[in-house]
Formats: sequence, structure tokens, C-alpha cells
Amino acid sequence: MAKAFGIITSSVEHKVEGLQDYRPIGGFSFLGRYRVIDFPISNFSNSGIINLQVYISNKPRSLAAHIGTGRHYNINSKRGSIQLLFPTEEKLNPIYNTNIQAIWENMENVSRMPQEYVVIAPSCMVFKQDFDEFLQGHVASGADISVLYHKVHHAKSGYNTCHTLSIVDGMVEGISLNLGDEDERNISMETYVVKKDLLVKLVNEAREISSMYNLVDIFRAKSSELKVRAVEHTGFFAPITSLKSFYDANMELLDPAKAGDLVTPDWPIYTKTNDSCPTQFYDEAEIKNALVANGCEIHGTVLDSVIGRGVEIAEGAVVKGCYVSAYTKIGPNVKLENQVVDKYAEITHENVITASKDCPGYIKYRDKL
Amino acid sequence: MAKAFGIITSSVEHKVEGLQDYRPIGGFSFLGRYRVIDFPISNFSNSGIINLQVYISNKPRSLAAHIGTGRHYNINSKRGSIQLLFPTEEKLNPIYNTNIQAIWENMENVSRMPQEYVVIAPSCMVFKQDFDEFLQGHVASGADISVLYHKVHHAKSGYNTCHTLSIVDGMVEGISLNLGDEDERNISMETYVVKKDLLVKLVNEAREISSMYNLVDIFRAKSSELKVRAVEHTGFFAPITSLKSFYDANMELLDPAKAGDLVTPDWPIYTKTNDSCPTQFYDEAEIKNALVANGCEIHGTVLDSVIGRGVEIAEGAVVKGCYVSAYTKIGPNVKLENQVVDKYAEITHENVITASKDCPGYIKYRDKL
Amino acid sequence: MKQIEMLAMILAGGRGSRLLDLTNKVAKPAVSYGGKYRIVDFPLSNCANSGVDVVGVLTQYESVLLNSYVAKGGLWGLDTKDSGVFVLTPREKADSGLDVYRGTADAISQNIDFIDTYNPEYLLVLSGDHIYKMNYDKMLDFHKAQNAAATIAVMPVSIEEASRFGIMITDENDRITEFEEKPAHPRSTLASMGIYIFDWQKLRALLVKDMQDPDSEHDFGKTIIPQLLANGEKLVAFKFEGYWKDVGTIDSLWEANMDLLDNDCELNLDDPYWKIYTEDAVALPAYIGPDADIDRGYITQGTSINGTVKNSVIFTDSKVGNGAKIIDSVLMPNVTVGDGAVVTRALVADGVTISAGAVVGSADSEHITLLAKDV
Amino acid sequence: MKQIEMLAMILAGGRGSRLLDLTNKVAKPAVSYGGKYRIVDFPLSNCANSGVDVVGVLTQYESVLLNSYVAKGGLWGLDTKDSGVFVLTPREKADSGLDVYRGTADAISQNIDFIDTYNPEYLLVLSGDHIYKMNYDKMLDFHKAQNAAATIAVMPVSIEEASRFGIMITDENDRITEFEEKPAHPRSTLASMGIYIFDWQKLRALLVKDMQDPDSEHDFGKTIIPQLLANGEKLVAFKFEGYWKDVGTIDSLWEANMDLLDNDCELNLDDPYWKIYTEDAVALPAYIGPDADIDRGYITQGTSINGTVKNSVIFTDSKVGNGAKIIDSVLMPNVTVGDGAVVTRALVADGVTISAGAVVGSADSEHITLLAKDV
Repeated sequence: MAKAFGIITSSVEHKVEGLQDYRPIGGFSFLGRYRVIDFPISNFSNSGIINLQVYISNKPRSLAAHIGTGRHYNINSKRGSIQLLFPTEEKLNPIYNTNIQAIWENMENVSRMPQEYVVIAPSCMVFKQDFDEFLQGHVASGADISVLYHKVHHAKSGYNTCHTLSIVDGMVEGISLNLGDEDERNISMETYVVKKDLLVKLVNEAREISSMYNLVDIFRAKSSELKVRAVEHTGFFAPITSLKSFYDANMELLDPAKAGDLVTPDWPIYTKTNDSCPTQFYDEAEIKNALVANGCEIHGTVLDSVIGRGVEIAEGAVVKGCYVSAYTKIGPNVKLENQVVDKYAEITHENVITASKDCPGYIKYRDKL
Repeated sequence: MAKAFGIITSSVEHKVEGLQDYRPIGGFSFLGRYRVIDFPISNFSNSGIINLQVYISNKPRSLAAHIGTGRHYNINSKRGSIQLLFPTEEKLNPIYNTNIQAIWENMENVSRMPQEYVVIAPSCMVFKQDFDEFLQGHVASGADISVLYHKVHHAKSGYNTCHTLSIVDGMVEGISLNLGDEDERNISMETYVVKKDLLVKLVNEAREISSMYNLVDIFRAKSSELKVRAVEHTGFFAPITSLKSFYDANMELLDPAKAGDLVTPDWPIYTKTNDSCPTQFYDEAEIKNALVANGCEIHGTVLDSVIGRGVEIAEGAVVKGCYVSAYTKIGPNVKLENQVVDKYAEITHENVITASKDCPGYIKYRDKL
Repeated sequence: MKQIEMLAMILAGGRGSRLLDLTNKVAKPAVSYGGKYRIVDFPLSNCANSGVDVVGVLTQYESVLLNSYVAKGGLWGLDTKDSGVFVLTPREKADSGLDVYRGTADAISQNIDFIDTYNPEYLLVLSGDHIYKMNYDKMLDFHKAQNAAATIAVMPVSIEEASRFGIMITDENDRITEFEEKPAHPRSTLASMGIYIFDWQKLRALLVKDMQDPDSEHDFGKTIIPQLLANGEKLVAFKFEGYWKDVGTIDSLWEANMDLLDNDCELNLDDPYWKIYTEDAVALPAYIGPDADIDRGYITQGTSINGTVKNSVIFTDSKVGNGAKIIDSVLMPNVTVGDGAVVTRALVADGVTISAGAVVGSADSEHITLLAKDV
Repeated sequence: MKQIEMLAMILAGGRGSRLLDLTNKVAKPAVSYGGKYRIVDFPLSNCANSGVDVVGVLTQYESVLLNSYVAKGGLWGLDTKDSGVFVLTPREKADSGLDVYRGTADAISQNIDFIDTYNPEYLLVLSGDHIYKMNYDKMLDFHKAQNAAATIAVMPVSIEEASRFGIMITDENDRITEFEEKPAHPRSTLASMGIYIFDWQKLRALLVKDMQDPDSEHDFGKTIIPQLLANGEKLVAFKFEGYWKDVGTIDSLWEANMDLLDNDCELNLDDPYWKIYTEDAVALPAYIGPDADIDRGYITQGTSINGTVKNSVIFTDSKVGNGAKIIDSVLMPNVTVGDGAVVTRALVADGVTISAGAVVGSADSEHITLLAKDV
């Protein structure tokens, strides 16, 4: 049995325009066939941490159905477990919808876990990390908390609901919201190792201080009395905290080197299969620089785009720089540029919908245009 | 593919004291090793109706974990499906928490089902019924709706949130709340067959009339213009609509003839296994007229009781006429009579807790006495 | 054990030697097909979709991969309490030594004990190496309505092809009056598809007798069906219309793959109500590079296309290098085609690497080129 | 395929002929034990709990029930993407006919192709007929720390018993210096439990050679271990403490069941962190009637007790009639004991019916009475 269990937080503190109206961030489609939460769950599974608690704050249906019993994440259904934890109290005001509150409402489930440590990861960030290595390093270090961070070089133009860490000699000296005042920042990956008992203590203390506290707030409040160790993460890192960051992350992964670094044979990213057949590319189709999931029918032109499962693109349609979610229909001669198209949308009448790469458009779930 | 899919309603209109504070009625423990919802789900599975929608109105965690992907209900996980549907809107007042509202919020999921008919069953009633036979009879009859009912002989002293049907020539002429004014009544089993399209229409109409309408209300409102056929059910029938009815149903099933009629080899009732070992009865134990689930350690006396999984009953303890839920500990020399003991309770200090059979006591979840 | 109505047995023991090097390491039913499937996915998915929940798979020859594969019943949803896919190989018994299966009927006979544990009313006998979609539940309805001892699925073939098949001669009520195995001069064009439903108790009695007969060929077509007819039992023909292909040769396997490129292919693998299930690859979506040129392709996830793909089927994890050309060809899983290589009218076996600039196959060959080794 | 660290192979081919009529229809590992389990649940659950996710089960003799049973990998949670329980029976191959397994080592040798598809670093070899709980992951840690070619689990036995076992002579660092198979005059009391971890590549090389040797007995104890020692490889002994029982005879199977009635039995089946998984019965909880009298009993669900049960183990779906007495006995699944019958010091096989008033076994018999037919 691993020394730790895992908690995947619900990421309620981040707001993504459009997509999040229909499901929590963890339930977003990603790279055409995954959901964002597949990344943290696969990280846990591949690390041998197979007792997980997934906190779902709202609109649980699709995420709950996607995760199921966790068998497709290669988690033994007898000795492993994925518990889905829902809010037990109705929140009259969304400010009370914090990850501290979520854990507190389910504290009994946390307390009764037999493992000494807990690894906490957010449901909204895409990266690859061996959590067992992270855990072992923490245990060896003697720190109270370890937190994963990523050095970024353009924090002015992104990462806007993320936190930055000021780090001295590998220890966290300060945590603050990214205000976009500097480009070079250590972005907190909201990924922690902590002893279960300390987590329970901190959650209880946070509740004493403020009902609006999230985990990051209590860690910040306690960072002077606790030894908080910072661990640098390298490789692909994408927090999905805005529509733009969602779009950029997918476009960046059109680079085979980057995608091949994130999803490797020895670190598989698992997802729920849909039993779609292969994709059919017809005579008139033209496709360049694209990732295309299964079950599509492509008659038109696809450039620099990610295409989800079961998408139909008719003759004469041009899809450029888009993220097209599953089961979308793009009609004849429609032109889309730099759009994020949500599931089941049907675009048949509007001829041209364009936006800039800096501010991609969003086409709603089941919308008919 | 069966001609019908199934809907299991959340039974929010019934209120059970105590037990329901911690989980919906479908999630109640029953007969020591089942949950109430195992009965409707097994009825569907055994009838070959394997596309189910289960509406869960609140406190979904334990019920969602129990149902999982439905594999243990013998439902093929590829061609069958159990969708768990949660409320998508926050209810500021519980009066809005109706089964019409639940279906309406998920109407898209209802509309897209490919089957022509839907069989609707409540999550809170225990009985055995071949739903395929019920469906075939409905199709042959030409009626708009078929409803299952049970003739009872003591409606004055029970069935208090149930509805009664007045039936003329096999057709429903009136539906009213059971007011306990007569003993002989046809109690509605809240189990219906209806065409999917008619259900959708009725739900939309119900929403027009009143936000407080439940399915039964719209069926009542429409019973003059629609042909509503009544189908009698015989055999064991227990609506779990009060603590007393929960208690009585379990006590009644201590009769092997009745239990053997409800759970038969050709109509198995499936549940999620817990991998408990057999029960150990020690030298000093005395057990008469009891159903004892696995994983218990029995040192004391058990009379006329149902004992759930993993219960410990110490030396000198006497448990008589009780429903003891899983993982309860009964300490030395404790005497319990006519009690419903909720899960994980530990009764070690109080020596004697008794009640009458007519008004059984309730000992809270995780209570320490 | 709950009695089940119909149990299926898939005959998957064939050596498939006409598939040459493709079946050196895997049994024929495990051969890859259609971008992401294996041949045996078709009968197994048909069973799952028809509500046939218990399936025995009879294997014999080099079946380690096939055994491991079909044992994962969950791939087809056949892993619930009362369902399962069971691999049945020849066994040593208390009263006899270890025998190979002596024929299709003998394979069933040797597993009577397995079938008896489920005590089915009907037995469905299938072949493990045909590509088709069929609702066996409808066939069972027909069998019951006809009150037959056995029902044989048949399909119309051309009179030229008819002498390659077992041919049924039927009366106006679909009752089979005569059966001819590969007749030189066929008197009907209704060919047996090798799909049978039997009344289990009747078949069981016949099999028990057949096992003892030293002169029997222990074969359904040659022994059991003629015997049933001779006994005066009612045998009926269930007519099937739709796509059906025996992929017994390299040419026919290639053709069956090419059929998928046809817009109007009757074998619609995209039907949400009759999905064909298979093992899911842990792989990225198909990557189509900036210089790729795709002109009709049936391409699955995990692939990476940087060259030209013309009228071809590309299976899981195969890679096409820059400037490479894949024309009228099938790349089975995990094939790597080096930069500038040209593959024409070829079927490239699993895992083969084609080096940069190599040329494989030709546009005017009589038969399809099978490439089973690195070049 | 993802490489796995350690793959397990369970040797489950034994005829178990000392279990007499119990193994007429089922192989020994499928024999029932402990109220609701089968013997093979123990190694399989140990694997699942130790994180060993791929398990081959080598069966040979009358294994239809065993095959069907272990193929349901989901019972032990071993049905995820990269895990599985695979039944491996003797197979016909392209280059050889159908052979039975010639010995424990040969059973592994004949499945080298299966093991190679997973390319494990370590191979865990287990026996399918022992009752114990063991964390193989800890044994692997020991194996790695010792940097051994093979690790053998051993347990201390009395000097009298020692000549029934393979005995290890070790130095102060647990290195095995000598191995004696069933020595007449044992020089150590460390008995091999038949549980081995091998460096797979080293073992593989040895097995390939051993297959060719016509004089070899192809046995781990007799051939492979001595060979490794002769080659100067480092073999170490991993000491196990706890409950372990080879249930090879009716008496020892009865005893192992009786052990469960002991309050302090080391084989704690109630440990939530090391559960033993098995097939769940679709059955009501145990029903204890108004006139029942239970005085020490280990009783599982699906049973119905209306008489006296004294110091006995009652398996799934067994029924004890009014006034019947079950004393110091084991009723295997689905046994029906008629009113007033008396069963003493007996082991009653699956499905047996004892008629009203019958008397089975006696309090002073030397051996336990096995009842395998209706009386």
C-alpha cells in the first residue's frame, strides 16, 4: 500500500468563460480525446497512488460518469478506490464554495484514510509528474509541506487567477496572487504533499479564520510557522484557468515534440474509451498540422486545429486554428478561425466566424448557428 | 435492444425520520446486505431493461458509489448504462425539489434515448416485478399510461405519504393521497409505463401548471383525458416511506417464506459486494430467528433481528427485535429492543434502550451511546 | 447458476494458414482489421449487442495472444456477474488424455461439461474469422417462431461462388430440404455463413453419439447437419442481408479493409447502436503533419502522418515519414514507414519497419504484396 | 505494452488426488474453503493486494470450472487496462504438437512467449493450493536489496516435519548455501513454501536450456534451484512468519477450516487492508431459525440453520434441517442436511444431500469422514 492517498481539488477558484458554464474545469475536453482531469488521475495511477478522493463542486453528472469506478485509469477496483465527493450543504452564496469547505464537509472521509500522507493536486492543470517521487522527496526533506511550482516567463499576460511563490533556498517565503506585474514568476501548481493529520488541522484552522479561505490561503497564512518546501517542475505545464489558456495549451500541443513529452508510453494518460471507429478522410479533404480524434468524417479543410471525436466537417468548410469539441457539425463552406467550439454545436448557416489568436472565440454547447 | 429504458425516481416526496438525514431512501441499508435501490435496479436488469437513469436529489455520495457503473447489477457496461442524474440547479426551497423538476432539468438526456417507451419506478419501494411483462401488457392494451398498484388491507395505519387509486374496470378513475380513512386501499406503486414522448409532453405541461408538481400530480390532473390502466401486483410489497414501514418490512422478511418469495434464484437481487468474511458465532452466542450478514462477530444474544455486515455484538449483550446496520458495535451487557440502529453506531455505555414494536427507536449514524 | 437462454461458442481454432506470415505468431481471429479492431471483435461485439452474455471461445493453435485478448471480457462489456468470455482449450480429463479438437463438432463435444454448467436452451455456434454485423437475438426469434431444431444463417451468393460454400436448398417456408457441401453444380445460391442456432438438448444427444463414432469427421457441415436432416429434424434457413466477409486470404483481408474507404460501405462501423468494441489504445489522436497530404484515408488514433496517404487504411501507432507515399495499402499496427518510402498495393504486417526510400509492392501486381519483415 | 516490474505465474495444474472425490470434477485450486472462498483466491488476492497486476494461471487437469473462475479477473480487481488473470493451458504451436506440461518448470517454459509479451524484470512463481496471506511486494523489496538471482520464501517447521519439505540451509546473511529436497535427515528447519522470485532473464536462459534436456525432470525444486546453486548464483531465503497451510489431504483441508473457528487464528480474514476476494454469492444473509442452536460456528450468507451447529464451518447456500446436528464438521457449498440428521467430524462435499435422520461420521474416527455422495 502506498504511503499516501490522493486528493483532487475542484478548482472552484478559477473561472473559465463559456466552457465552465456546462461542467467543472476537470470535465473539459482536452486534446480531442481526453478530459483535463485525466491528467491528474493518470499521474496518481502511474505513481502507484490508487486511493483517490475527487472533489466535485457542481454539475457533477458528466464528470462522475467519465470517472466511473476508475477501472480505465488502471486502478484496481478492489484495493484501489476513487471516491467522488460532492458538496453536502447547499451554498447560498458561491463565495462559500471553497476547497477548504469541500474537504471540511467530507472530513470524516479524509480522517479515516489509513495512509500517513496525502498528495493534493488540482483538477484544472495539465502536466506530467511522478507523485511518488514528489512524496519520497518530501518525506526525506523533513518539511511540513511541499509544493510544486513552475517557472514561467510571461506571467504578465496569463496565469491570472494563479498564485506566485517567492522562494528562498528552496523554501517558500511568500505566496501571492499573480497580479501580472512581472513576467518571470514561480507559479504555484496547487500540488502539495502534507501529512494527513496536518491537513486536517489546517482545514480546521482555516474554518476558524474565514469561510472564504481556500487551501492556498491557509498555506499562505501559515507559511511563516511551517516549513513549506518548493519543488520545481519542468516540462509541459498548462493551468486551464481561462478560455485563452485552454486554447493556448491545445495549440501548443500541436507540436509533436511537446505532445510526445506530455503523453509517453511509460507514462500513459488514461481516458474513457468511446468505442468510436477510425476517422474517415474523404477525397476532397485537406488536413495540415492537426490532431484528429476518432469517429470523424472530414470532407473539408482542417489547418492548425484539434478535432474531437465524432466531428463532421463538410465539403468546402475551412477550420483553422480551432479547438473543435466532440460531435460538432461544421456545414458546407463554413469558415471558422481561432474558435473554441463546444460539444454538439452545429454551424451550418453562419458562413464566417473569426477571431484573433489572442482572444479566441467561443461557440456554445449545443448551439446552432 | 429493449423497447424501453428505465427511470428510477428519487422519491423526494417521502420523508423517513432519522435514516434519511444521511442518505436518500434508495441508499438505505435493507435486509442486512442490500440497499433499497438494489430492488428496482435488479428488477430492471432481470427484465432486460438495461439503460437506466437514476435521479438522485441530494446527498449523492454513498448512493453514487454504491451504484457505480452498474456492473454488479449484471448490466453490460458497453451496451447497457446507468446514468446518475443530479440536480443541476440549486433549490432555495425544498418544495421545488420534485421528480418533475429533476426530469425537466435533465430533459435532454430523456429526449435523446432511442427507446420508444420508458418504465418509471421509485427508488423507495421494495418488491419484485417483471418490468418487461408490465411493458408488453401495456403495449398490448393500447392505454396511454399503465400504473402498478397493490391492494393493501391496513391503509389506516400506514402508507401515509402514498397515493391511492380508484379503479373501475381496470382503469384509474382517480388518484388521491392516502388519508388513512379506510383500511382497504389500492396503493399506487409509483411505477409506470408510458411512451417517452408522452412523458416529455406531460413533464412540460406539469411545469406550466405548478413548480411543486410531482409525476403523480400530473398523472392525476390528466387522468380524465388519458387512458390510465391499473395493473395489480401481488407478492411482497413494502414502500419505505417512514421509519416504521422500514422497520416492519425488515421484520416481516424474517419469515423465510416471504424472504424466499422476494429473493429467488431466477430473480436475483444484486448488490455491491463488500468482500467480508463469513460471520463468526462464538461459544456464548445465542441466536434465534435472525438474518445475519457476513463479517460479524457475535458473542451475545440476537433474537428476532436483522444484523448488517461487520457488526460486533459483545458478550452479554441482548439484541431483540432490532434492525442493526453495518459496522455497529454493541458493547457488553447492552440491551436493545425494537431499535433501528444506523451505521457505525457504538453503543457501549447505555445499558438498556427499548421501544415498542409500534414505534421503533432510532439510533443515529455514528452515534456513540 | 441462473439458467441462460442462449450460450455462444466461437470456433476460433483455425490455423488460418492462407494468411501466411500474419498467422505465424497470432491465431487468425486475433489478426488486426479496420484500423483498430481484431477480427474476433466482430462476433464478440455482435454477441454483446445481441444480449448473448456468455461466450466460449474455442482455441487451439498458437493462441497466447488470442487467449489473453478475449479473456478481457470487459472490452465487450461481457464481464458482469452472469456474463463472461471463456477461453476453452483442449483439456486433460479424469477419464481421458489430452486430445486436440478433431473437428468443429468435436470442439463443442469436448466442452459439453462447460455448456452444461449454464444449461442453456439454445446454443449459438459462430466462426471467429468473419467480418459482419448481425443481431443473433433476431435470429433466435426466428428459430423460436419456426420451432426448429436448428437454424442456419444463409446469404445469397452468385452462382459462380456457390461451389465454394455449403449450399442450402429450401422450401417456400425457409425449411431446409437438402444441404450440399461445396457442390460442383450448385442447385441454390443460399450459402451457409457458418452461424448456427441449435436446440441444445437435441444437439447434445447427437454430439455424445458422434464422439464415439471413429469414422466421423466431427464437423458441423459434414456430419452434424446431414445427420439432423437424415433424422427428419426441422432445419430452417435464416436469410441475412448486409456486409459479410470471410477474410481467409491476404487479398480478401486487404479488400475488406479497402471496403471501409467506400462512402457507402454497408459495414457501417459508426453506428452508435451497434458499436464494434475493441481494446482501446492509450494514444494521442491521429497527428497529421504540416506537409501531409491525405487523399482518402481511414486513419485511427496514435498514428502520425507526415507524408502522402492515398486510399489507404492506417492502423494504431503507425507512422508515415516525410515524403513517404502510402497508396492503396494497409498499414497494420505499429508500422513505421521511413521518409520517402513508397508502399503500393501492399498489406504491411504489425510492427514492420520500412526504411527510408524503400519501395514496397506495385500498382499492377496480381496479388496484394504482404510485407511481414523489415525492409 | 507498458513494461511491468513483476509478473506472477500460479502453478495450478495439480491433480490433487489425495483430496479424493473432491477433485473428481474440479482442480485442486478450485476446491472450496473457509465458508465462501476457493483455495486459489488466496494467491490471487495476495497478488492483487501486493500490486502484482498480471497473473498467469497454469492449469492442465480438468480445469473447466477453474478456468472459468479465474478468468473473471474482476473478482480480484485484476481487470484494469494493464492487468489481468490469464489462464494458460498447454497449446499447439507452429513448431510443436500439443504437449502436456512435463513439470513445474516446463509449465513456465512453455509460456515464455506469454511472459515475454510483458517483459517483466522479475517473475514470481506461486503454488495454487496453499492458504496464507503474504505481501509479495515486501518479498520483492528483499530480493532487490539482496541483489539475488532468486529468492525463496521459507518458513520454520518442526524437525519432524522437515523431511516432508524442500529444506534450505542458509548462512548468516540468509544466503542459501544448500538445498535438500525432502531430506531423510534434515540439517535445517527452513522449509520452502514453493514461492519464488526470479530475475526473469536469468531464469529464462536456464529454462530454454532445460527444455532441451531429455533427462531433466523440469521441476523447480529438483532441477532449477540446484542448477542455479551449481552455477554459483546468489539465492536467498525470505523468512515468512504467519499462517500457512498446504491443504493437500482431506484431514488437512478439514483442519484448515477448523482453524478459522479459533478466536486467535493467525489467518485473520477480517483484515480490511488485506481482504481475500472471491465470487460474491447472490444470496440472502444467513438465516438462523427460531429453534437453531449455534455453539461456535463460521457461517456465511445464503445459509439456513434450523438445527444445531457446533464447532463447524457452513458454506454458502447450505441448509441445516430442524433438529439436525452438525458437530466438528465442514459443510461445503449447497449441502442440504435433512431434519434430525447427525454429522460428526466430517467434510461434506459440494451439493451433497443428507437425508433426514441419516448419521455421517463419528467422533472417534482416526481420519475425517469425506462424504461426496448423497446419503
